[in-house]
Amino acid sequence: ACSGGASPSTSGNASGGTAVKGGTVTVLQTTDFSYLDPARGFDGGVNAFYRLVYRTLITKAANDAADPNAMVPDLAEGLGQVSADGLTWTYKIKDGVKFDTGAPITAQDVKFGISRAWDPEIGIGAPYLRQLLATPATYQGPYQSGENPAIETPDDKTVVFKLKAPFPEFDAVLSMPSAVPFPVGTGAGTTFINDIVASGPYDLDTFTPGSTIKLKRNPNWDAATDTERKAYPDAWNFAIGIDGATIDERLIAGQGADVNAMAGSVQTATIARLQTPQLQDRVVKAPSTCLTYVGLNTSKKNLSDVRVRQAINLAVDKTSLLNATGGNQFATIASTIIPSNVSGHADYDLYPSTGNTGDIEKAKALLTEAGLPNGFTLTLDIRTRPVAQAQGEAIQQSLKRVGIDVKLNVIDAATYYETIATPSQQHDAAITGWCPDWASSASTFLPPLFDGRQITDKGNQNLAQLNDVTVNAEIDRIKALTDLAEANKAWGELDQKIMELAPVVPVNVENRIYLPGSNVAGLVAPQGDQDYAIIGLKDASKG
Amino acid sequence: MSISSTELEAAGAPDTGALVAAPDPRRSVWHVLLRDPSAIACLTYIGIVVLMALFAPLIVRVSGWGPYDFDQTAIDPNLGGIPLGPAGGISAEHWLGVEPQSGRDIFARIVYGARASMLIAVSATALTTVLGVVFGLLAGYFGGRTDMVISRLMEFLMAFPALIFMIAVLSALPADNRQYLLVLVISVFGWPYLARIVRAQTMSLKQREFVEAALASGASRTRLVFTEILPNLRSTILVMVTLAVPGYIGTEAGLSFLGVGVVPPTPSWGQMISSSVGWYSVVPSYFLVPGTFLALLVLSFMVLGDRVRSAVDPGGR
Amino acid sequence: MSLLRVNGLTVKFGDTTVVDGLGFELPKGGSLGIVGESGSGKSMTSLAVMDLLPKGARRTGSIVFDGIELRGLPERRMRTIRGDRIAMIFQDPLSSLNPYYTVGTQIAEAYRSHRSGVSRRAARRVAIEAMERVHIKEAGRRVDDYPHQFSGGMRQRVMIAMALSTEPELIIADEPTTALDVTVQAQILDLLAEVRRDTGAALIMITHDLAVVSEVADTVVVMRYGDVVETGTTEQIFSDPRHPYTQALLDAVPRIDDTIGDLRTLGGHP
Amino acid sequence: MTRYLVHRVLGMLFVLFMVCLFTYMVFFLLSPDPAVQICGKTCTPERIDQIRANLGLDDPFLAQFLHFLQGLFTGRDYGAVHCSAPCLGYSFQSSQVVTDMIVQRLPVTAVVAVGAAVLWLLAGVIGGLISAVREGRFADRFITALTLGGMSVPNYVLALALQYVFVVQLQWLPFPQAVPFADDPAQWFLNFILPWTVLAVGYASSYTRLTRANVIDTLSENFVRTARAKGLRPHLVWRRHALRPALTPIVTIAGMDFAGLLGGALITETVFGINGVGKLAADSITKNDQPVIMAVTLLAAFFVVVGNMAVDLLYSAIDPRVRAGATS
Amino acid sequence: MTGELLLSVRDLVKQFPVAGTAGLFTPAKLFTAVDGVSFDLHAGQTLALVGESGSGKSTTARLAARLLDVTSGSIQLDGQDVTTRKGKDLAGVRRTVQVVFQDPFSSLNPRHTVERIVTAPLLYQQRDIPGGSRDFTRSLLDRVGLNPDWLDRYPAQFSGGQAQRIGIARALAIGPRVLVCDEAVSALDVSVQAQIINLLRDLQAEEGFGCLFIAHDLAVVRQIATSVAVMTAGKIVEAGERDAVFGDPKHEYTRRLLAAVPRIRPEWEAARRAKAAAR
Ligand SMILES: Nc1ncnc2c1ncn2[C@@H]1O[C@H](COP(=O)(O)OP(=O)(O)OP(=O)(O)O)[C@@H](O)[C@H]1O
Ligand SMILES: Nc1ncnc2c1ncn2[C@@H]1O[C@H](COP(=O)(O)OP(=O)(O)OP(=O)(O)O)[C@@H](O)[C@H]1O
Ligand SMILES: [Mg+2]
Ligand SMILES: [Mg+2]
Ligand code: NI
Repeated sequence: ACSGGASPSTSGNASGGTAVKGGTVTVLQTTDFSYLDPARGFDGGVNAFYRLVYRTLITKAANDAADPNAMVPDLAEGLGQVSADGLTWTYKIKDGVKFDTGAPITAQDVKFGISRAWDPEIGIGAPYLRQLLATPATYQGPYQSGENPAIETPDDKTVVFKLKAPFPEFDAVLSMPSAVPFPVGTGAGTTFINDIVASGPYDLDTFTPGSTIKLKRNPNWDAATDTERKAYPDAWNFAIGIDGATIDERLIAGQGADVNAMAGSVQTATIARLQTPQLQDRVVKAPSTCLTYVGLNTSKKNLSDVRVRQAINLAVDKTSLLNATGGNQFATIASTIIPSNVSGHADYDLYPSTGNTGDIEKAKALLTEAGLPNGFTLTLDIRTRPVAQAQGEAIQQSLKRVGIDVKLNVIDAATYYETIATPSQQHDAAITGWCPDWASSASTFLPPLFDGRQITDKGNQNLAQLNDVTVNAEIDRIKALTDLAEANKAWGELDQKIMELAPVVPVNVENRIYLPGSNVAGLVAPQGDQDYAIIGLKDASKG
Repeated sequence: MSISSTELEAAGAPDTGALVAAPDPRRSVWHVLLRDPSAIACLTYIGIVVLMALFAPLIVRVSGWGPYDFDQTAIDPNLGGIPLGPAGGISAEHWLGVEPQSGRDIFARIVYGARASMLIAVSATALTTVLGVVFGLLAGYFGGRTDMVISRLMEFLMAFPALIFMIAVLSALPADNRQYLLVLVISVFGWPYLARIVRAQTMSLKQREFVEAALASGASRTRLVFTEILPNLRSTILVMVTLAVPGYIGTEAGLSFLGVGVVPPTPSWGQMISSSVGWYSVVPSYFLVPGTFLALLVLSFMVLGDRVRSAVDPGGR
Repeated sequence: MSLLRVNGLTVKFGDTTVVDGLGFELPKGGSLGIVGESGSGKSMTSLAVMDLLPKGARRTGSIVFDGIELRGLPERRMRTIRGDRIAMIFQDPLSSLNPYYTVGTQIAEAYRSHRSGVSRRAARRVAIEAMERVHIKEAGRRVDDYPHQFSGGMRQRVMIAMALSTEPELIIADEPTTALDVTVQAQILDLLAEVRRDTGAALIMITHDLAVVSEVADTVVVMRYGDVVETGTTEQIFSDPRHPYTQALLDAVPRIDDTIGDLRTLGGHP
Repeated sequence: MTRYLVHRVLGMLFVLFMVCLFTYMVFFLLSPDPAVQICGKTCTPERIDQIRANLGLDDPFLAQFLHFLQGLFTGRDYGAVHCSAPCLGYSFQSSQVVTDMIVQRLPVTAVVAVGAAVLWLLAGVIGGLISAVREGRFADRFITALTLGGMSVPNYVLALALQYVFVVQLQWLPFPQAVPFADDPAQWFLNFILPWTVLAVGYASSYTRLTRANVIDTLSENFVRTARAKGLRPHLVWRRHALRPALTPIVTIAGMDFAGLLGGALITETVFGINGVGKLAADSITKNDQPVIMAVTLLAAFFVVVGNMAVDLLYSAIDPRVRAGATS
Repeated sequence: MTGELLLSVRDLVKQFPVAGTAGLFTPAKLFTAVDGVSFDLHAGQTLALVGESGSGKSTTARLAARLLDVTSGSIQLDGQDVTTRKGKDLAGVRRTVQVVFQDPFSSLNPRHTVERIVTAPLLYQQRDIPGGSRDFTRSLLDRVGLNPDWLDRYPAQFSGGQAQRIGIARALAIGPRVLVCDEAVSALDVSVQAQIINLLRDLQAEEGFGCLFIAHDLAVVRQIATSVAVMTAGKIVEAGERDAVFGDPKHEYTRRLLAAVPRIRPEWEAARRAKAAAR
């Protein structure tokens, strides 16, 4: 149940005022963007940046749209035309869309840009295109293998995609960064590491890795062709490498040009300082689409017993975990797998307890039933990040109450995901999180985490190693549904079925708490992430 | 014809007893230290910390909260989990306040943290000292090829950017026995600094005639090194040790700050500081308490080192 | 008229008295020898005259130099006397010369600090002249050498040249030859005598070598445990010592031309 | 002299080679498969194999090490990317040639190091001199207490404290911002004041103590007594005769410390968000970007070794005794 | 000579490499510190080596005591060639030859008690200590004229002359037959010097060891030596009975050395003697 949190639409309040054209918005951030090349990067942070400089055939609706989860045409004139067998998708490109070079964006450019995803070194970004398109396994990207046979360009304006199997949500796949078009022949090797070819409203001005990225307007972007991007500011300045606490200090102080600054979510410690009315006015609280959960490795001795997993679900003190995460402003306790603002969410709680502090009696009973009245020892993998450690300690404390002795295994943040995604190195349990690639359905939420047939030796996302025939069958069934609403309802039901097997402990859904500068307008984040394309300054002459 | 001793006394011969006042080298350091108020203050503080570390479980029983016990009633879930009450939740129940987000008792964690911090610093110092003294002695005394090899090794180790390397290695290694790894890594990179000094001292001691005298007395080289030269390095080693301990306490804290220190939930002072830096403006006491304990400990060792140095070598430095 | 008169000079380190009510007198152009065994306070006496006592030392008593009472003289005025009117030569010439500067610089420095408006070049000429006066060959070239490039005897010559560059009225030599070989010692003593003949400077020679004193001094002060045990003309001290200590000391000196026999010691179990 | 030089250079090369070998070995053994990292979140075994072959990661250890060494002198190719000599490797995390990454950041680190070195040398030498000539008096005690404090406070604590006081509370200094010198020299300078100070405090403390000890030692040297006996003014005695010899060992250590800093001031750069080599190292460590960590380690070792040698040569230039010994 | 031949040294040469002269491919230049020195030492005899500083006296003494390896030449101890012995084989030499060093403080380990210092040769040579360590030390201290109760003291608690006596006690602990005294009295005051010289003379009379006495002070040498060898620049330029050398120096250098010695005017001396005798 969404016990602690308000419903998503009301909590996703926007920063007040309306944006005008002009000025420079500064974004303060701690870490550098992963890659400027959209074929490589696809994390939440860089996706928001890509939206300023790149366009794709389809894109997610603007954050201030009626349905911000929806998929809308961007370079394409409309959503995809699917063939009856569901294997061929056809798109028409709008007139007047150009690269920053002034060259029009053609079907060949779309094909070329997408084909880059097959290059073994470049195409390390979003995987869906590679998984879905009927491209031969030997294809090595445009630089090595030339044309991609799965994409056809009958004319300059038409792109046709051939799929291996039907995928009703193919439009969403084309909204991924790896679908960005590039002029044919560009971007080999490391070219786009330090440079870009812009198709969006902004173009790279200066770039100092690890330090600054400045964007200026792309004169060849025509607002008339773009319904989703407002592109209010004349320039963007991304200041990188600033300590998180310093960012918060600057935003709170709001000195000089910092009134035009914004940043990612504030630090936990900062929340207590945001209680003044002036600051409260600026705060934007945005529940994310990401679930923090504990994966219980069902292939391990004690955890293979569903009663033990249920007992753990009952015993965990989600309130102390919530506090360890940052308290109820910073997160919302989760009882389901699909977070509330991802389409398909259904409300239920199979393992309730008073105050969400855990039901020790029931848990003990289940453990006794499972033949473990004195508990057992469990190794929990955690990242070196402070939050993860705090969460691990909270789990350790709460499971101690039912006799389960939790050993914390700290793994370096850099190798954490790799380690737990390798079944041979994975321990009993792990704290991790999952965000859907698109929030318009749960198809990127449940299948990657619980499809038993996707368990691999390396890069395994099914941490629970759950391989349940009925779950697998249900996944196949829902994926084939072409009616999105129907599918979403089915995902919600599947969510509950999976939780009956208790392969994971849903912990909480983090909120993002943004504190934009007082002159920044248009910050709306219904799914947690910011949409730079609709942000601007209230007064362009300030700062 | 010689002058009688009475005449000598008449001429004002000093009583031979006056010479007895010359210090007994074994006791003088203690004597000097125990007469120095600042040294006593430092020793007292160090003593308290050591006692805290030794009797942590007993102390915690008295104070009522264990270092790992969560106390949800002491924190405010609405404000990011900051401690309830003024000054970081300092109260009769939680003597030094509580940790934000978990409500763990800071006093208990300080007491247990002293364990980890002291253990690491002291064992690293012990290990470095053994390595440094043995290698320094060998290089300094035998010279030639032995010196060449050891000096190259030291140069090699000192050329490493120790911090970068330590972090890289520690973060890549499994965290299971982090404490031992910390000690090992710190020592491996730390001993050359002591060895260099021991080597130089040995080289100059080697020139002293008593070494030649021992040789002429028929001492073997090993005995010579360990029974004639080593005792003369005592004051150097003593000073180095008192200066090494705060250094390693700092190193441990720094490594913990950078996220490669002791593994949770074990507290160490460095770990406590590192987790509190983000809160310094919101819950200052959370940051100040371990910070003060640490800075005072380091300061105490430094001052003590200083005093020891002037006690063993009243002439200069 | 006396050039230097010391009266009731006492030097204390805390509670220990190292020079105790010492007094002596030295006429212009005269030479005084201070003898006594190690630790008897000879060096402290000379440093007390120069106001160069180490930290922690306190002096009382009176020191009158050419009619000026040196005790209580402000440091600024003392500086004008030090090195200019009274110059000092120390025992160990290597450690007494700064290894980082050429000998020329160091000699010139002494000169320039007392003669205002002297150009570097002029001071250098003075340094070369001073070096020539102490018989350093090729002084013009060696003036740019560093102390370690000289032998022990040469270094002591440099020290003397430094002392002479300002033509002082009084030279205090604190064991100037102890670190040197007998042959070199003889040369240096000759040189000192020569210099005094030329400039008429008075000399205080501090040493524990009685034979050296007998060759150099007109008057001798014998010290023991910070006290003067006997003062007299050289002839009187050596031919007719009054105090038993002086007698014992003279007995203990091994002589190159004396009969062989038991050396007289100062007796007793040391 | 030539023999000495040749010996030194050979020794230096040997140490650098050992550092290379050891670092490479450690990271070779500890490192998780770089190919997996390159391959990203979603990856197939075939792609991993392909990347391994492309980057020469499937060669045995020795071959890889030789390639690395060779790259240092002749450059090498990583797939389609060329890395010209001296090639320090290819970052798998950011797909950049490491040499470029370092070249970009080294000037920043140099600015940090030079500024801090100037500060700490000035403060250390002046403080030490004052402390020494006023030994036991109030000024000495005060300075000694300061230095002990300066050495006891961890620099990250100091950094945060100074930032809180001077930037947040008093607003005397702006929040650090990456401004190129050419754009706004004043702002550029203000940005560096805190990092310089924080870095300098620790060093200045130990330099003060060192200078003090050395000056006290030289003050008791006979030649200082000689200088005083010449009637020199006290400031001349202290400056020329006491300080100069006392500085020789300090120059030696300063050279090494400065060289060490060129390898990056990890904590300070991280806390103040200065985009230098130290921050690069810290970032690479959190990203487990082995080639970059390795390159930074090597670079730092290189600076230390070269600095060491430079100091040795400098030493013979500033100490006439050594000078004569070396040239004869 | 009076007693049996103990030590016989022939054509001793010692060369040291000169620092900083080594070329890249050429070895360092060699400096010959001792250049063809020969002498014999008999029991009961005191052979003095004199000469200016740096003439190679100490080096000769160290070679003779086998503390340094020779470059060439031979050393015979008790008729046995010990020139090239090394390590354990040197035990015989250590048992026969003992050394008293110049600086009394530098030659005593400041961290050891008198007892430990004095019994060190026995300890190192793994010999039994006759009558137990404490009693043995007491008797030894008594022999060199020190208070036997001081055996638990440290060197810093003694004066120079006392410390030098401890050094002598140590050398005597194993009853050596050759005693090498390298400037054993140079660091001492005249009065103390006289005591030590007397002590050495007395001990030699009792025990009959041969003594190689190094000094640069000719006056001291004249008091103690039976024969004298004058060294300059690594060579012995003149050797012979004491009175022969002092009374009728043959070599130019010896004459220069003698002439340079400062003297108290003989007439003053005579006057003093006369007065003293009268008292
Ligand atoms: N800094 C000091 N503190 C305390 N006592 C000192 C200090 N310097 C010298 N003394 C003492 O003062 C006494 C006289 O010393 P001084 O140097 O004058 O003797 P000296 O006659 O010159 O002896 P030497 O022949 O060895 O040079 C000695 O007993 C010495 O121990
Ligand atoms: N280990 C060594 N290495 C190089 N040269 C040495 C060494 N030992 C002695 N020498 C040189 O050999 C020469 C003779 O030295 P030695 O010590 O025997 O002289 P000495 O006659 O004892 O002089 P002094 O009277 O000063 O003690 C000197 O020039 C000295 O510099
Ligand atoms: Mg003296
Ligand atoms: Mg000698
Ligand atoms: Ni809900």
